[in-house]
Amino acid sequence: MDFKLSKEQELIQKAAREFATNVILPLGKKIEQDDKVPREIWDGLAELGFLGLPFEEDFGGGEAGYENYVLAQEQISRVSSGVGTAFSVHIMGSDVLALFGTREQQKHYLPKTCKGELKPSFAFTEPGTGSDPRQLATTATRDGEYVVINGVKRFITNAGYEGPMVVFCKDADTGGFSAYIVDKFCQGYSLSKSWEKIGSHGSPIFDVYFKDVRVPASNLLGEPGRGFDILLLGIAFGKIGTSAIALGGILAAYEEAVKYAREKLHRGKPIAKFQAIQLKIGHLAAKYYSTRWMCYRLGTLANDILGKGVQNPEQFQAEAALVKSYASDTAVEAAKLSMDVHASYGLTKDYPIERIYRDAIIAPQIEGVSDMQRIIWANSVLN
Amino acid sequence: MDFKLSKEQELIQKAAREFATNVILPLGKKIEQDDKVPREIWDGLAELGFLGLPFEEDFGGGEAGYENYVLAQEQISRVSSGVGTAFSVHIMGSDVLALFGTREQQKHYLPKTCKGELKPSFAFTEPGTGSDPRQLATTATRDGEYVVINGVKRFITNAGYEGPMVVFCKDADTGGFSAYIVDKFCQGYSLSKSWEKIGSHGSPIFDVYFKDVRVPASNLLGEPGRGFDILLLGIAFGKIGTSAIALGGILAAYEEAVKYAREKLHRGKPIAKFQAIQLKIGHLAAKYYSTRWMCYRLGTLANDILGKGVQNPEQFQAEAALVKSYASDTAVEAAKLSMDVHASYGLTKDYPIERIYRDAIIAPQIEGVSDMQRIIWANSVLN
Amino acid sequence: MDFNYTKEQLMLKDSVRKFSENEIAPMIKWMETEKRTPRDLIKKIKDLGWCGIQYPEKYGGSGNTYVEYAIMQMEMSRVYCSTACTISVNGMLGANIMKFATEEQKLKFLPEHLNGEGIGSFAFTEPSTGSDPGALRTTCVRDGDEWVINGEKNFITNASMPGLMGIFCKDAEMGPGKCTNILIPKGIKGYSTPRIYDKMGMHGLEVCDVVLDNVRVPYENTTGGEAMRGKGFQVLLGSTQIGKLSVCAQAVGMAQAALEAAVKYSKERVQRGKPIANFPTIQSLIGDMATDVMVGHQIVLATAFKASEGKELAADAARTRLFTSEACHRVASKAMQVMGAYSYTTEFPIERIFRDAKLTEIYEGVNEIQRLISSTDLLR
Amino acid sequence: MDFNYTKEQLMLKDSVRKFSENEIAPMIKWMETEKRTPRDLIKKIKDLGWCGIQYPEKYGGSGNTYVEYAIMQMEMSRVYCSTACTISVNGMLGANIMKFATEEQKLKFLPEHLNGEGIGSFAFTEPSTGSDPGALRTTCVRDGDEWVINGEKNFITNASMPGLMGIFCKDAEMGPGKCTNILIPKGIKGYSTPRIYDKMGMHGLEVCDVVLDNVRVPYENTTGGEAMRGKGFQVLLGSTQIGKLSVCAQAVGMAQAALEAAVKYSKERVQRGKPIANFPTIQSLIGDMATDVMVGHQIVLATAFKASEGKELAADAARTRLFTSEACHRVASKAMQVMGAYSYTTEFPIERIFRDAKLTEIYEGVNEIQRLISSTDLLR
Repeated sequence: MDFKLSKEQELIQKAAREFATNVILPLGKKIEQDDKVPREIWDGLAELGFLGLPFEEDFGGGEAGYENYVLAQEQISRVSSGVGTAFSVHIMGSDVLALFGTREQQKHYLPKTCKGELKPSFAFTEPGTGSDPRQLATTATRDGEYVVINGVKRFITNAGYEGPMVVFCKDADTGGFSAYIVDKFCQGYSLSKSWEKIGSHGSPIFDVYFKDVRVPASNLLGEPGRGFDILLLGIAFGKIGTSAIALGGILAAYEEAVKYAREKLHRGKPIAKFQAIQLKIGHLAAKYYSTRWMCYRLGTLANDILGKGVQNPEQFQAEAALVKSYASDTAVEAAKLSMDVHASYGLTKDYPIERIYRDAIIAPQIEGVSDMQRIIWANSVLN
Repeated sequence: MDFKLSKEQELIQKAAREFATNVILPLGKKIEQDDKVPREIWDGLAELGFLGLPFEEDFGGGEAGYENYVLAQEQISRVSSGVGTAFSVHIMGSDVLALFGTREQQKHYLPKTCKGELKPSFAFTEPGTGSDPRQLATTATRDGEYVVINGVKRFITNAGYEGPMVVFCKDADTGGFSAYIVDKFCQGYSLSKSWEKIGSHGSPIFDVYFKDVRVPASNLLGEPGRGFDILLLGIAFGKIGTSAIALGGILAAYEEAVKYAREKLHRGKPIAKFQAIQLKIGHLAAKYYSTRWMCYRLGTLANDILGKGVQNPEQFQAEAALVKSYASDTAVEAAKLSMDVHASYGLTKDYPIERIYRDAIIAPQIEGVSDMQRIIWANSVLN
Repeated sequence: MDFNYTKEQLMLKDSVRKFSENEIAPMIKWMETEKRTPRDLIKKIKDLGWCGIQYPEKYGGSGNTYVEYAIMQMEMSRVYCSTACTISVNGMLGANIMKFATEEQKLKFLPEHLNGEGIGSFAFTEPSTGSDPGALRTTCVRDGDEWVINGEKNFITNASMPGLMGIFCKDAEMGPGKCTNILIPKGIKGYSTPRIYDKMGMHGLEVCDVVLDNVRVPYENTTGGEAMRGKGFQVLLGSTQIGKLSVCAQAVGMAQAALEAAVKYSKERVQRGKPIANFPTIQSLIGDMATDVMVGHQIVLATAFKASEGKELAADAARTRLFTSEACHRVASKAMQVMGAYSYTTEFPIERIFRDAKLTEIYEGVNEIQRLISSTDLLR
Repeated sequence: MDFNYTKEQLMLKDSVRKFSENEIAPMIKWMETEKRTPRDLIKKIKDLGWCGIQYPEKYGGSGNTYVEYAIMQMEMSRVYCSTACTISVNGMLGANIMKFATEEQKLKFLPEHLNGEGIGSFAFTEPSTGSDPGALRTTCVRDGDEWVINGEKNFITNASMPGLMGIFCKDAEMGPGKCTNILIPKGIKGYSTPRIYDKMGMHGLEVCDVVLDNVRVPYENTTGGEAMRGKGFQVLLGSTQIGKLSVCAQAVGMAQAALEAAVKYSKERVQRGKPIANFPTIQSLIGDMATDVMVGHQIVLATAFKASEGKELAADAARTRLFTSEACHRVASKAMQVMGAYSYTTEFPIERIFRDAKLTEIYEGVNEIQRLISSTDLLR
């Protein structure tokens, strides 16, 4: 065991922190208002190599290990959970291609996703489905060398950018469950207006409509009928990102509380002198420290899967579920504690905690509600 | 960063777990009844090298690094927090000698403590004092080449064994605050009967009376008047042990819940099939995983202090405070959750959770109540 | 709406407090060590009429309501929860008789049950039942004018003491899954309690395994007579109300005690030259504890009132139970924080309260079940 | 004790519910977008007499108690908390006038304040005051028959709307640390609101900074007249009771709304072929939420009753506030868990409730302060 960051890890963490502070932070208000990630941020992420961080150098990736991705994502999400979410889904979509794609598919997409020219999406959820694939209503129907996709996907991130979308469908002929790669904005692809939501502005979510979308049958991802394996592992990889976003939120809540406590005067002395405030700072710190090692460790576990052939992913999937639920629930608690340090001022748009608080509440609800994650873990140890 | 246990670490963990299961566990009932650690357990700990684990090989120690101590302590406390506490105070007392003793003092005591022939104690608390050394009423009065100690110390662990006791006193002449090494059971040393308490049976605590106890002036530990530095760092090292004991309690609560959930039938199926139980198992797991990395990491931090000269211990002390409060509070929550899985049966002496629950509640109260720990941390970041 | 105690209620509260402090408190050490319920203490309580508070006078009760009952339970538990629990289990059996027995049975059994020497038991649980009456294995078989009962019961409170027991038996003659409740005098031939549990807390409460080996009682001891035969499940549900209400009141009483202990300690314990009651961290803990106690007290009274009005109470009682038992746990834990290391010595009552309190989250249905029940009226 | 609603109370509850659903609900989208309080909506509420519930009839009130007031606040907040809060701030100023003003002032100001066009404000907070009246910088200086007021106030609710404002000023003439409360008509010469806050929630509530630049009002506008001059701190404390009670009622109202939203969603949302209301994890969440709502509702009524009896209430009100605000947060969070990703879209009310609810833990004194106040009567 070694809890010290390596030189490389320190550099990545530092680069991400500086980028977040110098580039993202000044654009914060704009991100909140426009509800999208500004071009210069995407460019910056690409330039720093973050958009391809864990992937093969052959594709222009950094081969840097997922703990580095966690370090970068944490620092970015500290400043903007919206940017973090767009980044996270970008990586998650790429993960799935890197894990399950043929060499051809990877060569076709990954060099461009690593450069940020294409931005992947991951489309499972539908209006009528929760986490159960048997409820899927989107169908893929074989038509010669093509498959024809029809249906609606809900709450899809990055759906408004060019790039590959991994779409989970029911095969009309076999009743099986498969994943296909669809190029966004192809014929028959269209979007709803984005959903209005409480937070994570910058990463709008859409309903996506597929009307007779035709893709080559070779766009099948992985084996036919094995969509469930892709879904489970893809979601588990996605949880690396959502956990790191939550961790960034906890860090932000903690740092903002410390900053405010030092600055804000009450009867002539900083509120940092009051024990009630100190206790909250202590609790916030414990929340941060207890969560961070779980998140970093989850990153290192992913390194044992990507590129090593996908064998026995169950333990990784279970731990991803555990970490995600813990981190996201803790983020909500941390935001609340920090808000309590800020009191009335925290409710105004003058301080970032207002945004941090709105952003945090989302985390337990997405990519699997927290209770479901705990049940996944429990089944892994109880069976 | 690396979250994998090394070969050595795995061996120590395994040895501790086997010793706990094969030797301590069968003695559990006896420990509860007699309220002391049986001889064969002390012998076993010594034989495994655990009583000198982090100390210099020259003294018969293992030079193994504190993370190994945490791994061993966790496994032992999983089965008996009483044994764990006696073990912890043994190490803590040795720590203080290793950190602040002269080479002579170390040579005199450490070889014997590493072998378990002597068992150190650490005596700060008094009936009239909380955590404030200015309230000390125990005095050390110089008399030629001797100092004469008078006073009462409260809640002292391992006070009933032969060995050195580090006693914090007010110097009668200077008003300063110094630590002296007293050989237990010397002339003028006596004990109350042990306190009856809710848990941690096996490590009785005593009030210790010093009536004109004479020790050579050379038994001064560290510099005269610098007792506070010794106290702070000694307590911080002690928190490595208390955190690991709490971690062991969490592990026990978690494992017992899993075991019970699989065994106990309700309407013909194991209660492990019920979601309410699964959720609790998930929460328990998160409590364990979030705590363990903090505890292991705290161990590695201590390695940077012992033997490296005591410089800037503040960061270590603050993190020790943070980890101790988190681990001990979490242990209480975990015991409660596990008890809830057991329901009525858990209240009987038929299952270990009854003991785990009673043991856990102690942790937040000793070696600094949890709130005080959070305030220590907060001051480290707010100032 | 009127939230004030009446004069009579205040008097009752005061009497129970005085009795508990003067008569129960001095026995606690003995009960904690011997793990027995003193028979004469129970007799004294019965003589005061507190086992019959909520029963009509014609059956030997004092004609009051569950509000008075809850006040009594809270005050007694403030001093020693085990004793209050001994009494409340008597009340559960009493509630079944009151609700389901024939008029003749009521007149025959209740006066003695409420005022006599013994103390009642309520025997449902078996090794494999959980809360499922279909899984009962204790059987009753009619043999002429008698019942013959065979089987084993688990975790039965007061079973080692004389008095009446209402026992739930599988009644195969009535069809599969049917059970019947029968009143038996404890200690009768064939009745034995081979094991009294060694447990974490509630040491003043005797909880036993019961073995029934060809126990014979008159057939007319069927609770509610012929009409109720095979309807044991109804009887089972009939006492959950008072059972749950008692647990709630006990939880609040213990929380009150923990709060008082912490307040007292914080005023006496001096650090840095002043009582720790002066420190904001301590005040903050006491403030939280006082909140839980005040809210718990209020909600127990409100639920007791509703019980007295005869309203459907399942969901409300579950909610009250959830809140009060968790509040009690929080308050006891915080009291330990206030009192630091001293709290875990037996010099102070708080370690006992902490151990005893755990039961309130568990008996009469674990809190997980309460959560489900609490949702029923909204989700149906 | 009697925990039943009277017939009149039930009628009031029903009227407020209907009004809120029919008149307030349709305006919510507009208020959330425009971040303004519709003047005519407030007028309608005043016309119904709900600003005067707890005042004697001779001052234009309807002669009821705080219990009725709390019922009104709970029901209104169930639909939209901002509007209830607009009304409750009016009530805080009203409480001050009722408690401290001279009979002449009461007769002059209250009928209009309770029934007229405007809506009241309560102006204490300044950039550096926190809750410390000694730190006030807004000054009042007597100039013959007039007061001259200069300074700046922060976070003042309703300040951008016409009506009366009770303003706390440093009154140097009366000695150091003294402050005086003065009634001024908002919008008078020299009065301006340069900033309306952009905030996380409570968008239907206008919260402003106020600048007072040589504002002149008659000297006789001193609340309570000459006798109360320099006693502003007493006046400040005089309104905390209704202020805190309002927050509690608002918290419970919102919690009730969150519970209802979650229940509705769970019955409609189908997964694996059945409504999620059938899943134990969902039932368990709803069960917890229902507990908090029931307990919160009960404790608000009990505290309101105590307020009506004129009892010393500081500690009890703090406890009620602590419990209800934290309960509201828990319930809103759990509702989001029930509703999953949908809960954070603006299609459902729950994301608004979650944002609005946070205020209840903060205003009228953050919960940390409530913890300390809650301990005072025990530790003194």
